[in-house]
Amino acid sequence: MDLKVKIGNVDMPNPVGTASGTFGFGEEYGELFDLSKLGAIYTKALTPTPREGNSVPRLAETPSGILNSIGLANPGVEKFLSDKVPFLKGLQCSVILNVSGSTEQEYIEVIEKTDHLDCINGYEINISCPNVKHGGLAFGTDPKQVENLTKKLRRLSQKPLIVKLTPNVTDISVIAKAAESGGADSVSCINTVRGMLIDTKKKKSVIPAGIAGLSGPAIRPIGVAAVYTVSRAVSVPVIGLGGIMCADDAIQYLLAGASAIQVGTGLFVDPLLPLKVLDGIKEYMEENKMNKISDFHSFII
Amino acid sequence: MDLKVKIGNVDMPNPVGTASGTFGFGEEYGELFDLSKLGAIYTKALTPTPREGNSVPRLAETPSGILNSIGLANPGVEKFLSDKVPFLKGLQCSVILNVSGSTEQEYIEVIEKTDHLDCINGYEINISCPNVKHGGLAFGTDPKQVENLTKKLRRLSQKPLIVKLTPNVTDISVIAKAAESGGADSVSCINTVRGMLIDTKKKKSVIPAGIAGLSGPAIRPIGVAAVYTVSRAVSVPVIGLGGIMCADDAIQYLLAGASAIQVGTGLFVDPLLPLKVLDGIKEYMEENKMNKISDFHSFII
Amino acid sequence: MEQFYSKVISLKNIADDYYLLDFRWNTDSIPRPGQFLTIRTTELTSPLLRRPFALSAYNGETHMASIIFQKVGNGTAILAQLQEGDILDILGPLGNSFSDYRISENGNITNHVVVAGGIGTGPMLYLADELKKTGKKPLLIIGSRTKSLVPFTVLNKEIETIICTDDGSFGFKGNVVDYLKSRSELIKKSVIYCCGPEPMLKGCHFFSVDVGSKCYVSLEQMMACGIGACMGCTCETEGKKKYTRVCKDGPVFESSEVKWT
Amino acid sequence: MEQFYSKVISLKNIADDYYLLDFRWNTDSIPRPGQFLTIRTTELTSPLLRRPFALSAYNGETHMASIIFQKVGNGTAILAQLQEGDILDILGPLGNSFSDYRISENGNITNHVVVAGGIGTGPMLYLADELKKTGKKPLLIIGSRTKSLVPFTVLNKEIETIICTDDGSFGFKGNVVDYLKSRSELIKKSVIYCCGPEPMLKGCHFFSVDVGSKCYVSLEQMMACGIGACMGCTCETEGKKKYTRVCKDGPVFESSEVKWT
Ligand SMILES: Cc1cc2nc3c(=O)[nH]c(=O)nc-3n(C[C@H](O)[C@H](O)[C@H](O)COP(=O)(O)OP(=O)(O)OC[C@H]3O[C@@H](n4cnc5c(N)ncnc54)[C@H](O)[C@@H]3O)c2cc1C
Ligand SMILES: Cc1cc2nc3c(=O)[nH]c(=O)nc-3n(C[C@H](O)[C@H](O)[C@H](O)COP(=O)(O)OP(=O)(O)OC[C@H]3O[C@@H](n4cnc5c(N)ncnc54)[C@H](O)[C@@H]3O)c2cc1C
Ligand SMILES: Cc1cc2nc3c(=O)[nH]c(=O)nc-3n(C[C@H](O)[C@H](O)[C@H](O)COP(=O)(O)O)c2cc1C
Ligand SMILES: Cc1cc2nc3c(=O)[nH]c(=O)nc-3n(C[C@H](O)[C@H](O)[C@H](O)COP(=O)(O)O)c2cc1C
Ligand code: FES
Ligand code: FES
Repeated sequence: MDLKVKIGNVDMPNPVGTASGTFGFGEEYGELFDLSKLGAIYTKALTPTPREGNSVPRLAETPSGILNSIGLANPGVEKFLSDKVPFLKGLQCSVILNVSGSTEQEYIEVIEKTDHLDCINGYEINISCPNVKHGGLAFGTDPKQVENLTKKLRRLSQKPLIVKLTPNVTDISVIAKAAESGGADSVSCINTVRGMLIDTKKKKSVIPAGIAGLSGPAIRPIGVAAVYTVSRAVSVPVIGLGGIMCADDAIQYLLAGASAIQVGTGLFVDPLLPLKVLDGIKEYMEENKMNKISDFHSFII
Repeated sequence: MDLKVKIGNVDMPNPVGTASGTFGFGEEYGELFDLSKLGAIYTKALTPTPREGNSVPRLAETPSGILNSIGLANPGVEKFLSDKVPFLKGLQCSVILNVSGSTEQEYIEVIEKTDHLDCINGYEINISCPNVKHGGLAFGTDPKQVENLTKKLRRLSQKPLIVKLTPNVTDISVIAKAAESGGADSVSCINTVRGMLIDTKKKKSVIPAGIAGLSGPAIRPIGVAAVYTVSRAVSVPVIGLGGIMCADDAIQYLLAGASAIQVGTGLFVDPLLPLKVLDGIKEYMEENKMNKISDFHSFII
Repeated sequence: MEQFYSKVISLKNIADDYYLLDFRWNTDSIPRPGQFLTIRTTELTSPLLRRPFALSAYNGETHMASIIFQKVGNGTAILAQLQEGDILDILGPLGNSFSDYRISENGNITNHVVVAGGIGTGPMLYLADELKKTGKKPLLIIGSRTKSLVPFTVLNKEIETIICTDDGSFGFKGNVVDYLKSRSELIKKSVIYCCGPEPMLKGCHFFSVDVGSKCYVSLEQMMACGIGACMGCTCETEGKKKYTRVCKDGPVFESSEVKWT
Repeated sequence: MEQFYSKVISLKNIADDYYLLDFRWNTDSIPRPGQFLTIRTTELTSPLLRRPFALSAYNGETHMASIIFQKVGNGTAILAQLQEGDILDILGPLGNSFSDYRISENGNITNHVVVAGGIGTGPMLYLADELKKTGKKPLLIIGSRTKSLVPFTVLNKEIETIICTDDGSFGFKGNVVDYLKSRSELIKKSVIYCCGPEPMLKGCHFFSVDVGSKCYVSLEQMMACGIGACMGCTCETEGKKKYTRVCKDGPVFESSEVKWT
């Protein structure tokens, strides 16, 4: 059985990754399990300068989901290079750096300052974060901007470029195609869904920033539909995520057309979930006599 | 305490309604409780000719949500007039006819053939159903089409015109504004969210039509965010729905800016929910010394 | 039909993963064999929808009612953990019943064959009991994969009962349709009623066509409202209306009305 | 820190809505006072997140551990229904502890004032016990709204304990800060440790500033990962880093580090 997944010029050992923002830069979960068993880790978003993020509370629970408004809190490139890279250097799995910014220039800067690192195996371009005022979601909803940004970043690096899509658009396949024609090696979807929780006692949004990002099992059907739509619109590999809580959920994504998947919110509920998902995928492939991940894509859903 | 809500030229006795498609034309739930206690019922979508709807299964359960793909199954105008109107004539609450079609002409036809009925107190224009191939969602995502359709329908009737919005767009406030400038008296949101569930044993979508509509508590944060956004963009009253399962949920919608709410999927879980929601709203208003529904809109969320 | 609350009187495990749940029927409308109810399994939002179950017994004097359910997923797993005294949130009785057809169309017939398979056993026990009480001669045929799935303890000894197991571990070896065929001479003078998995229903239907008996089947479909309002639970039927609601127009249909695929 | 499974040894209702849960600590790293664990309350998806609770006792010989929790919502309602033998899914020990500060910064001090309020009681019982065992003189001050909320049965008689109730139904009438003020002469020579609602922590902090004592507080914040990865649980601190993670950099902070608002 061959579990490898090729994204751009990189072979991930298996299709199971951990979603950006839910896994830090790997150190914390590294205390709980052997990260070399993963296909890839997708880091917390990185911006050129440190960001403190939004005010608290940044989290709230909703039916089968959570809202978050972290606001891209991250150490910035410099501290990333000094504090996080030494740890990442020791890892066996692919490391995909999630890149964010308020301007095109910021995305460019992150890539320019990190492209030399061997321990970074690729970039996930976060054009879809609902939790920052400038940039983020704005980039992600206009196909022209998506294509332009992707083109500019494409010139800077040979490493795989994965464009991360938001579900908060009229037609996600249009954005996916724009990323593809800009030169993306892959697209990942979905980022969080715009959502809001109001504290009726305080008569205020629970999360001070107001609208936040919904993730977790509540949005899994939205993610699967997005992957189904996108994988029929582009020919680059699609990475699926959103609400994966067990192997069966991940298999839904693969059958819908994903070549790889990411576990996000599910980690908070079951920190060893990525390993369980990987085992479950292997078992399923055995039972169904599948030899490679692309075998998932041969069914008429 | 004044619970009345004015939508166009109609006074609804209170803000609690039942969502289109979950309540038929009222007869069935009428066996369980006294419909005159409701503010309004929103009927199943009506099209000029009968529709059988989609093939089965039409329903599936997802985490804290359900997917449906009913496909606008309805008796058509003629049978509506003969079979349903006699029942509706006897009702005290407002009756809002949910109108659907594959072409503009079909929407027009439904209104022309029903506008003379005293027992119809208004129209909810369903431009946002994800479960039909033509029309439906297509109308709902293009602001120009929304404005044009609303204008055409506006000429046909003095009754309140409520345009029902889909969350499956990049910016729901643009569509809401288009409806408003087309002459809508109100907008309701949200309709179901595009979602999909795959049966990994059969390697097929559980629902044969593929992508279906997600509703229930899973989408409540999406609905509240939509109402919050829309009510800040338009000056007509907004009707909020999506995942209301208790009075607190409904109050979230009112605080977010809604003037009225609808209970949909929640009816399936608790058939008497609308009455409980109404009682809960009254209690909340008493505790918070509110005199009228618009008092909900005086807080900075 | 009414929504009402009722305390669990008892919950018994009666076969592998099969449970018998007894409770008081706290509403006036009397539930008939084939009718069902829906139960809300949690105050939380997952599992979300109410779960439908057919009545397996009803005693008009004591107002005691029962369902038999199989633990198959999250909703029934919650029910399987109920304790005596826990509160059930019930909506019912829903749908039509075998009795409607029995009385209106087959009042004079004496021989009635009642066929049950898997989770379809509950309503057929009730129907067999009712037939017996009204002086008819029911023959109850229960099909199971294997002996450990047969709910022996809830069977009424006064009713002629045939057990069929696929693996021959008890009673007749083979499925219920095999059994029907083995006794077609007798059965063709009877009315047939069935509840169980779709292939079984289909087999019974075509058997009934062959022998020329009337046949009634109880269908299952994913349900949301359970009362006819949402159009979610349709089945394909022959005739002018392509789709019919299982929850309201059924769940019991004359087998020739159903479009078998 | 490790994820492990453990059976419920016992669950007792110890005051209005307060429960004591005992279980075996099936991992090697020893939990210290102030550290916490998270529990998954259901296999289903609602409530979704693991729930954090501080350890209220740990016995290194028997490997028995305890938490004290208050039933406030859906997650704790599920925990309150646990039966002996049910399996707990635990992640811990998490965060830092009061002991870290006690040892590194206050090793020589004899008098320690341990202040608990509401659901903050658990970790402070554990801290008082530890202080006692290491030969220090802990004074435990517990604040409650009313007498029925005081967990008398779990109090250690060998530890000097003051109960404060807001309504005066037991012990000192007033809140814990009122009590501290009433005995400021004594307390200013002590180190103060607190866990409880934010206004209480703030009051203790400003009291400590007034009398010139060191003060340590355990904070609460909504948590997702509980291990420092998601940046969801930050609190505002003084100094260069505006936000600090409560789950990893805390939950215990020197009170002067915290930005009190
Ligand atoms: C009219 C009718 C009568 C029934 N009578 C009985 C009975 O007497 N005894 C018995 O054991 N079972 C009966 N069933 C089936 C029973 O409803 C399902 O087994 C049960 O709902 C499964 O719930 P779950 O959460 O345990 O499993 P899940 O894992 O959620 O579902 C397993 C399967 O059960 C079915 N199901 C789930 N939810 C529903 C729903 N809301 N409506 C319909 N089907 C659903 C679906 O086919 C699903 O794939 C009946 C079903 C219907 C429609
Ligand atoms: C470090 C720490 C230690 C704690 N120790 C204890 C303890 O020893 N005893 C005790 O009774 N309680 C303790 N709590 C509080 C406890 O975690 C909450 O009361 C519990 O999570 C409520 O869950 P619920 O589902 O019953 O209530 P819900 O209705 O879901 O929530 C009620 C409130 O509990 C808090 N809460 C809910 N989920 C979380 C979460 N994932 N992370 C943090 N807070 C949450 C929120 O403030 C929420 O508003 C501690 C919290 C933290 C952060
Ligand atoms: C706490 C949190 C922080 C996140 N931060 C980021 C981020 O920095 N960059 C990014 O691209 N996505 C971020 N996301 C989105 C996730 O990577 C993922 O797309 C989304 O949560 C859906 O997947 P899930 O349901 O499995 O969590 C974050 C999500 C959560 C819950
Ligand atoms: C079974 C079902 C049928 C529906 N049919 C219609 C319809 O005919 N017309 C319409 O505008 N919306 C229809 N809807 C959408 C609901 O009216 C509502 O917008 C949506 O379900 C969100 O609300 P809820 O979460 O409270 O159900 C339907 C929803 C369901 C679940
Ligand atoms: S379940 Fe709603 S019509 Fe049958
Ligand atoms: S809860 Fe994730 S960093 Fe603290």
